Amino acid sequence: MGLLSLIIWLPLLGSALLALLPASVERYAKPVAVAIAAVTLAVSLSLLGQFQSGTYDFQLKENIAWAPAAGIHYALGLDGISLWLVILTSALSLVAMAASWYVDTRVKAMFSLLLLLEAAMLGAFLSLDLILFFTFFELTLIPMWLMIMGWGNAGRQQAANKFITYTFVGSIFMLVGIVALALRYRAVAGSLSFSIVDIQDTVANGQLWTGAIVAEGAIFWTFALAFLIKSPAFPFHTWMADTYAASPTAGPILSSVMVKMGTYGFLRFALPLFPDAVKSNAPILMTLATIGIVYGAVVAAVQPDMRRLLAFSSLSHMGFVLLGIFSLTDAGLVGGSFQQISHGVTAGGLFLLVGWLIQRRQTGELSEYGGLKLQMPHLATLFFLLLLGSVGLPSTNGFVGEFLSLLGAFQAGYWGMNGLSVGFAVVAGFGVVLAAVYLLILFQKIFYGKVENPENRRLLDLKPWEIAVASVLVVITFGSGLAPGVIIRSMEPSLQGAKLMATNPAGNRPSWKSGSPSVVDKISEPMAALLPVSNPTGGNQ
Amino acid sequence: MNGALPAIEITPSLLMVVALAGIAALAAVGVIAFNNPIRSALCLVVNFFMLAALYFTLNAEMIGVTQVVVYTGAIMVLFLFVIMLLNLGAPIVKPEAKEPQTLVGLLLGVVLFGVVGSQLLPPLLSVVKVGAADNYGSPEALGRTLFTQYMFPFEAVSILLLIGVVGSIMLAKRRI
Amino acid sequence: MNGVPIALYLGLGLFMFTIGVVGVVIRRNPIVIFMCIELMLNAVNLTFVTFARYQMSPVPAGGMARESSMMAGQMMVTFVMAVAAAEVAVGLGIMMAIFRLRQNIDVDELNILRG
Amino acid sequence: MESNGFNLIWLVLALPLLGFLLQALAGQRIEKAVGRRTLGALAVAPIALSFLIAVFLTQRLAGLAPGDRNVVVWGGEWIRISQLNIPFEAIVDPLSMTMVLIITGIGALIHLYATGYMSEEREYARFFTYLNLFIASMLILVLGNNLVLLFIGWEGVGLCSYLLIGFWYTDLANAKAANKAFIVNRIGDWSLTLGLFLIVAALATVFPKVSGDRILSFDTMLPALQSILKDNPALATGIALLLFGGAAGKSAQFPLYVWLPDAMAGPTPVSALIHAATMVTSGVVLLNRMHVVFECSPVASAIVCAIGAFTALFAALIAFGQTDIKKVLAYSTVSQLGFMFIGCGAGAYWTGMFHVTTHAFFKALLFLGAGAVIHAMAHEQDMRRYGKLAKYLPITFGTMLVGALAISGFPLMSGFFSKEAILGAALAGTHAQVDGFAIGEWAGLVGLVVAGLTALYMTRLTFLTFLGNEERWRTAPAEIHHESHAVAFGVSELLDLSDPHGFYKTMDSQAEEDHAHHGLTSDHTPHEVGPSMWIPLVVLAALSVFGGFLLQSNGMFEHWLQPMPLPVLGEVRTEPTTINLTMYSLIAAFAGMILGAIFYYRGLPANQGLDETKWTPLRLWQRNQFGFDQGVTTLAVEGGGDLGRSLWHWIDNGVIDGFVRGIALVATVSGGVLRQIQTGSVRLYALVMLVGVVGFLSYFLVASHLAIAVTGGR
Amino acid sequence: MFHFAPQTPEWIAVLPVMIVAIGGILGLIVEILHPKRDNNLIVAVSLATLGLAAVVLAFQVGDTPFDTVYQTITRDAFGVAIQLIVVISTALCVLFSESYLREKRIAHGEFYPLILWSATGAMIMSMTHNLLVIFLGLEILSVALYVLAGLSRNEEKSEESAVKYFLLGAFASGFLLYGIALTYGATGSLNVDAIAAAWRNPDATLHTLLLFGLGLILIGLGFKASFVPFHQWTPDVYNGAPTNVTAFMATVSKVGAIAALARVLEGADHLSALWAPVLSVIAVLTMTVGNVVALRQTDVKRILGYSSIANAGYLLVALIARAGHVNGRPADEVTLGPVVFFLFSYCLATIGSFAVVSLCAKNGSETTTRADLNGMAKRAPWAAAALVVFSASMIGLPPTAGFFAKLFIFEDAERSGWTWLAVVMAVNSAISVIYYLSIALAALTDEKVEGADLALAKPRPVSPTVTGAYVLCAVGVVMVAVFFSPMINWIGLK
Repeated sequence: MGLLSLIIWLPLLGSALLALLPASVERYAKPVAVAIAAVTLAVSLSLLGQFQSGTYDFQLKENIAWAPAAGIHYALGLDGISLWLVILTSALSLVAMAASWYVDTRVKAMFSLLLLLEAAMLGAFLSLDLILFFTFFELTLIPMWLMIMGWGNAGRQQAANKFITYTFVGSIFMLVGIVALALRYRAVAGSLSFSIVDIQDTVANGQLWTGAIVAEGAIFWTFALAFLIKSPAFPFHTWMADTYAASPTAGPILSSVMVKMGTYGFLRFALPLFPDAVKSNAPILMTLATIGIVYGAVVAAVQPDMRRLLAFSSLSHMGFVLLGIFSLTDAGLVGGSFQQISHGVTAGGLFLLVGWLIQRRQTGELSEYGGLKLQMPHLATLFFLLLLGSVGLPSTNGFVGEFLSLLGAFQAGYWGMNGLSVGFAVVAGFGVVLAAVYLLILFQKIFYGKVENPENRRLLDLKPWEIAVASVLVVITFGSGLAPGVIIRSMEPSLQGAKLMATNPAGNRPSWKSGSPSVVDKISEPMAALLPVSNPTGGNQ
Repeated sequence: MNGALPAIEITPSLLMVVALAGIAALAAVGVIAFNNPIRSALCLVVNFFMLAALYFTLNAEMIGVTQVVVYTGAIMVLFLFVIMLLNLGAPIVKPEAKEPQTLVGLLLGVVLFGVVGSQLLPPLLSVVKVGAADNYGSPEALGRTLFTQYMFPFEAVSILLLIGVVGSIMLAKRRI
Repeated sequence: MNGVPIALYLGLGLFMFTIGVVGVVIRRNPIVIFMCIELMLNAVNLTFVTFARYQMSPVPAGGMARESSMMAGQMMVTFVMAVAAAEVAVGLGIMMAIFRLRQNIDVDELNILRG
Repeated sequence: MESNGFNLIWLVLALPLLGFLLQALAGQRIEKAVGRRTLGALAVAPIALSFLIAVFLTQRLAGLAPGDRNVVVWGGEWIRISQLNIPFEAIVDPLSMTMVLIITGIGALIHLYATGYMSEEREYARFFTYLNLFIASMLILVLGNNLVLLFIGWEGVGLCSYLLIGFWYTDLANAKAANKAFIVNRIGDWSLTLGLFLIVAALATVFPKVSGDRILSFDTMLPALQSILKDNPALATGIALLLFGGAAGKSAQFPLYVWLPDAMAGPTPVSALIHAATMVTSGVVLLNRMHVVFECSPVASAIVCAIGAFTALFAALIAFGQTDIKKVLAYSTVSQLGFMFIGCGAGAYWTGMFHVTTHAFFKALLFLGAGAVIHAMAHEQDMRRYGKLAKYLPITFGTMLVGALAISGFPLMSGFFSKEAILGAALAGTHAQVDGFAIGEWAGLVGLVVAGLTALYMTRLTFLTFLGNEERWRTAPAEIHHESHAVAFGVSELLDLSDPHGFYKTMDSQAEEDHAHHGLTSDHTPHEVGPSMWIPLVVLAALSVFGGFLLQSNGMFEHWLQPMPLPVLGEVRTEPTTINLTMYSLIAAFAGMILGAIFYYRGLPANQGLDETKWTPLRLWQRNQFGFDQGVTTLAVEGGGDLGRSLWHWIDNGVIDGFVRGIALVATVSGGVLRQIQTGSVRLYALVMLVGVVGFLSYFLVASHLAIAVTGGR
Repeated sequence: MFHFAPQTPEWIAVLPVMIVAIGGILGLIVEILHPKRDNNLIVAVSLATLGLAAVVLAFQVGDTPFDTVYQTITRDAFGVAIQLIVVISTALCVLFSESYLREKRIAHGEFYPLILWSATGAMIMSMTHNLLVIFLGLEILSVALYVLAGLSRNEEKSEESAVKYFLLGAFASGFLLYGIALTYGATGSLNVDAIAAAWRNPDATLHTLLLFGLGLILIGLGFKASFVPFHQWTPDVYNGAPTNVTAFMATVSKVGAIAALARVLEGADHLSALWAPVLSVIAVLTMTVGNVVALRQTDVKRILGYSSIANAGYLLVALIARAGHVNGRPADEVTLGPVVFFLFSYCLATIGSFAVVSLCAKNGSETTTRADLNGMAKRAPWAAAALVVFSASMIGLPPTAGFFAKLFIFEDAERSGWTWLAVVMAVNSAISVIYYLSIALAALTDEKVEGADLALAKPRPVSPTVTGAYVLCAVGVVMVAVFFSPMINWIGLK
């Protein structure tokens, strides 16, 4: 079993182990789960040592024929795009466990589900086979639903059903698209295959989509719909706020990883597999992203519940990811991918702190709070520091992602859709302003003012271990903001590969299977991406 | 074959068949027309008898005999027995005549008859030649066939009859 | 019997079949409906025997093909009769059972199960 | 450039950062262990040390040939993608070192002052944490060798400003003022970011094959921009205006000035340091840094000039209507910042910096003086409750008088020289123009008027506070706000609840004192402040008197800053040819002072008293900033809130979920319709089957005819 | 005359059927000998004979196909596969029946012989090209089911479902018979293989006869398979019949009908240009009506009834796609593999679902609305988990058998030029998500506290046989997917 399998199966088997544990040893459930998750994290981190940057090819590949007759493989692989998501997932799973530490009921089940979710998400990030990916993609739903139903707050049933219906219906369309894609592949290659390595090879040499513009667009949209709902992007986001508000503490934390499966899906599948559709639909998706950024921010500012507020903030922040990705520029892709990670850390951290607070006070209504800074100074400080990451203050990770995404969006104007994308950058940039608005309102409503509510006067500050956990996230927030190179260096070649797969003309696209002798060398000249391709001399006038 | 109707030679046998068929058809109509189930059943008996006679005109003696024995002798008796047992002799159900369903049903019946009949009957009016040997309906022929070519169906039908027996016992027995 | 067009038998069969179908659709007494079904079966039987007798269809030459063909229709009738017997046994049993439960067998009132 | 010997610049930056970390992580413990004085000393020391190092470095820089005074010090890698390398680098040049000196020098003084001013406050350590962080951020802002690094400092100072304005966060008004400051600044930052993007895009047109290393670093970027923009004034205008948008946000120019007056909610040392001396001038620094762009665009320069002039006038008029001593100074700051932009817009960038420097001296002085007054008057800030304070606060009075004279343009004091230089450049300049219409000259004329107004409202302030004939707080004491101590009402019952995880307090030890000021009472006797507070006042007063003269002599400051890299324009004259500037500005200054003295020598006029019903509508309007701030804020806060709520309700719950519900409804309704035939009736089922049969057979009837017709009956 | 040459039948071909039939007889004997005892011995006998039949069938996999018993019996890969499915499905139904019947207080020993004999009907339908044998098989299957539907004799809905099923079933048999008669008239034979020859004869009257005959046969079999508009009995009967009978009805009966349909259509392949269009319309109607109406249902058995209608539509797509000879696909490429595979996955998931639903029976009564499933996760966590797996399979999610089944049908349809039908099927699958999901989620939802009968809500021990049934089904659904390729190769249909 390879390292990647280990990463997936460790939590999966751990989950089964916990589920099968007799009720009499329930008290060991938490430590056992944490130990498993910690080992998983350690293994994930060990990937950093194994990882070779400088290539867009998959590494540590595993491939077992699962159903050869149907062209389905148990195929795993790691590249710069997934590397950090894997680490993020395993790290945030531990954070989610920290957030669930105060769960008293059905502890075993809760932590078993947490591990299951972790395994599913890791699997989704590591799959190189569409069916395998879809399996893991869907596998996240039931545990999440169960967590909401079993440990959620008021309105959980409606929220849980909304969550599962929206995300599920979306992904069903993707499944249809996956099958259609495989059938299309069979038509040109002669046998079924769901391996993206196989399929992308025929895309790269132009076999697959030549003369099938409509099919490409249609299949692209089935994927896009699923990913847009997952990410979520405007107008597919309405499940999110309800879900977050009704979830138990761990829900939103893991959910903030889960939403990455949407944007990751675009990077991993949409760009390499549907290049022409991606290019022609990029303005639409960028529009949705931009609307989402501003809309999410505006609506977040008026939310009466802190989890809802952060949910809409996620809508806004994930918009930057989408914007960056579909700018199809190096800066945008790096920015979008970086923003994935940084949103995971900051949003995860904020949800963690909010979760602890809610566990103490049993409510997320902002009107119930106020003046807590005096009462819980450590919480306030940690909250504020993470919030800075979310605001996108330079020197935090949030800035790097948003800045590069916006830069990419701006640059995209030099690539075939003048003006429009500048508009995206301008409007989306305003989202950064609005981020300050709603987040400062959030902070003000919780922490500033006097302690009016007697319930709040009882509260003690965070415990030392809680401070330690949150501090780690704070350190990551600022550390990766000040030294983003560590992350960017390893993800960039893969992103460049994805970009070229999407933007180069057929026949000149890199391929995971047969490589690309010429194109990558040419492009690695640093300024090339800034070049106005369509209009070599004109500025933006 | 779609030209004018071919001239049909009027023979006594034809007249006899027409008469039998006419009675059978009338009896069939009677089955659905009478409100009283007993009358329906009796019409059905008449119809079955006429059919038996028609089988004889087709030289299918064994079938004709079986028809009388099985249908008229067993099945219809069973029907009448049940009708009596359940005391359904009187027309307990409301008459259906005025319901739209009746109208639609009749209409569809006409259409069905029209669709199939219009295609089948006119071209076949001229076919009078019989292709089968005259003794094809003899008990011997049937017996030989049944125990060679149709031995598997013959075995299989035993399961069916077993089901019939066990099933009716189950439905009728007192222990619940 | 020579001289009788096949259409006469087939026409009677079709007519009886149609009457049976119509009866099933328009009658509410399940016993009568069942009798109509028997009417349909008998129409079918008549049709089988008629086809067996007239042998309109071409059959592969040689061997016992023609004989097989003329027996097939009669065999079918035989088995239909057997099946009808079994069906009657079971069908009437079912009707007795529901009558015992409801004292009423108007099929239009059998509508607990709907929607 | 060789960075030899300039690596010390990192120490300048590191010291405040270390101070910050020390205060943040160990401040409270130190305070408990060794007391506030030591903690205060630990806060001041890094800044002072930084200042000393900065002096040393400045000397070394001055020792270089003028053309070499442009040293880049490599720090490390930051953001690097294949097309873009944005490293940590410091630029050491006259501009940055000037600012470093101001920041650390004035900063150290204000830190010192704050040790006294804040001595009675809770959370002493937190205050100095923020303050040290501010110094560090500000240093990053001025030292950063590229716009993105500058942006770290840019937002960093905004953050510190936010934290310090909201320092007394238990009062929600302060928190809201802090929010406003941050958000309005962010609007400016938005513009700055877009300007940056536009620069990157513009650079892409000239760096097709060149290595993308450090293209955003000033030493690489500015020459490149110069070569691009020289021939492309429209692009230059675009970039310039976007950058100016950023500058206007930070430097409180119309219409983004609205945050600055509210920012006075912070402790007074903060107002002095951040909202007068340093942070608010970073817009001017930005313009100086990016002067190439502005020099390529007369139109943008004209707009800068015009906005500067308008802001100067507008704010001066408002300042005249204020009763809160800090608000007067705040609007005065806005107004003076307008002056600086007039200078920059006119193309004489060094004049802007000159005014930045002198303004740092006297405005810091004025704020600190005001702080001393407020400190002495039990946190009362309303000038209508002051009067005759000179008697009680002689040092404060003396130093503030110096400051007032300096800002009013009293001859030979620092403000006189810098203002002179700006107005001279404006009136003489031909750079800022649109279609040959020289906006600079008009701006200069407005500047003269504003100079008069400045003198007027400063005189008003001085008279109302220190002079006059009555001690007005004795007749009109402030309303005392009884802080409602949210004592543990009902809390003890709550404490009985089960607490398996140890979330809650166990004993009733939580009735903590909120921060409460003691109101100003009629028997209050003001006392002069202690040495830690008056020493900075005296130093600054000295600088205010002599600083301008010293820097001006022999054109020292001009020569220090003028050979900024890459001048596009030729030499910019600062002596108008048409009028005798000195005479006019003296007339303006003295007219203002004399008028002020006439109006206010007797004290508070009745129509400006506490009873605001007696105010003239014009004055009320003036005081309310001509309704602008209120209008904008109302629009933004309420309009934004309404927008958000209606979007939420209409789009989220209405349109999107409605759409989904609609689809579900269509499906279930059609399901329901189909269910109608599922009546449970056997006869109906049979009928439906019959329909199917008939349909099926009819199809075969038609199809067979068609098939036979087509195939001829295969 | 009429001395037909004697043949030595290869009885091995009908051995599985005989074993199962004899198993029923043995069960009957046991019941007669010990009428008042519990039925464990009968269950054991039934399972043993079914197991034996399965073993025999397993040994027949991969043999060369042949006809025997005077061409009334055909032994080929398809027939063996279908019989295996029937035997396995019946065994699974038997497995969870006893506990359910006892809970419902209708534990008659005769149930087992009847269900075994009924299964032989389905097996017979799959192993012949002879219309007479098909008809007999159908009647054997049906007559037993009429009885079984009315098994719960004190329940009105059970009796009502029996009456409905019987009347409509016999009605449909009439059409089937008339169709056979007309086909016989046209071909002179009861063998479906004769249809091709008759179609080559240029006599237009015979063509018409043939077409009508074929049409009526399709109607008769379509009734059993629940095609729209011959589907209306399905939800009512499924709802009223005892749950284990419903499970059997939904699976074995449909398997038999589809197998016979496949045989008939195979014989009528040369006419496919005529029947494929109309069947495609029926397929669309069937899928759509089934799925759309299911959305409005609250009773789980009804939902599964409509689901079985929809699945019949999917199967019809597979059958239509097989009419691919006309589209120039090589004949050896066109197998009944997708049909078989779909049937198998459908049977496993359906029986499993009904086994879980059968847990709703309490003390002689049974309500099966979605709300009745609430709390399943607590009472019987494995049942809830299994139901999730079944729902996933019915929806067609990987990695379950259902996904592969649908994938095969899509592929076949696309290759045969029926892409639009595949698209309709995909859309329908997407619609079906909603109600399958609602079932799965209902089982995972906790009971509502208010109004819940706490005594009943207490966990009751679930009989190990029931658990065995649904766990086997669930494992099967997953294992079929995991060992998909070896299985396909073994059965030899792809």
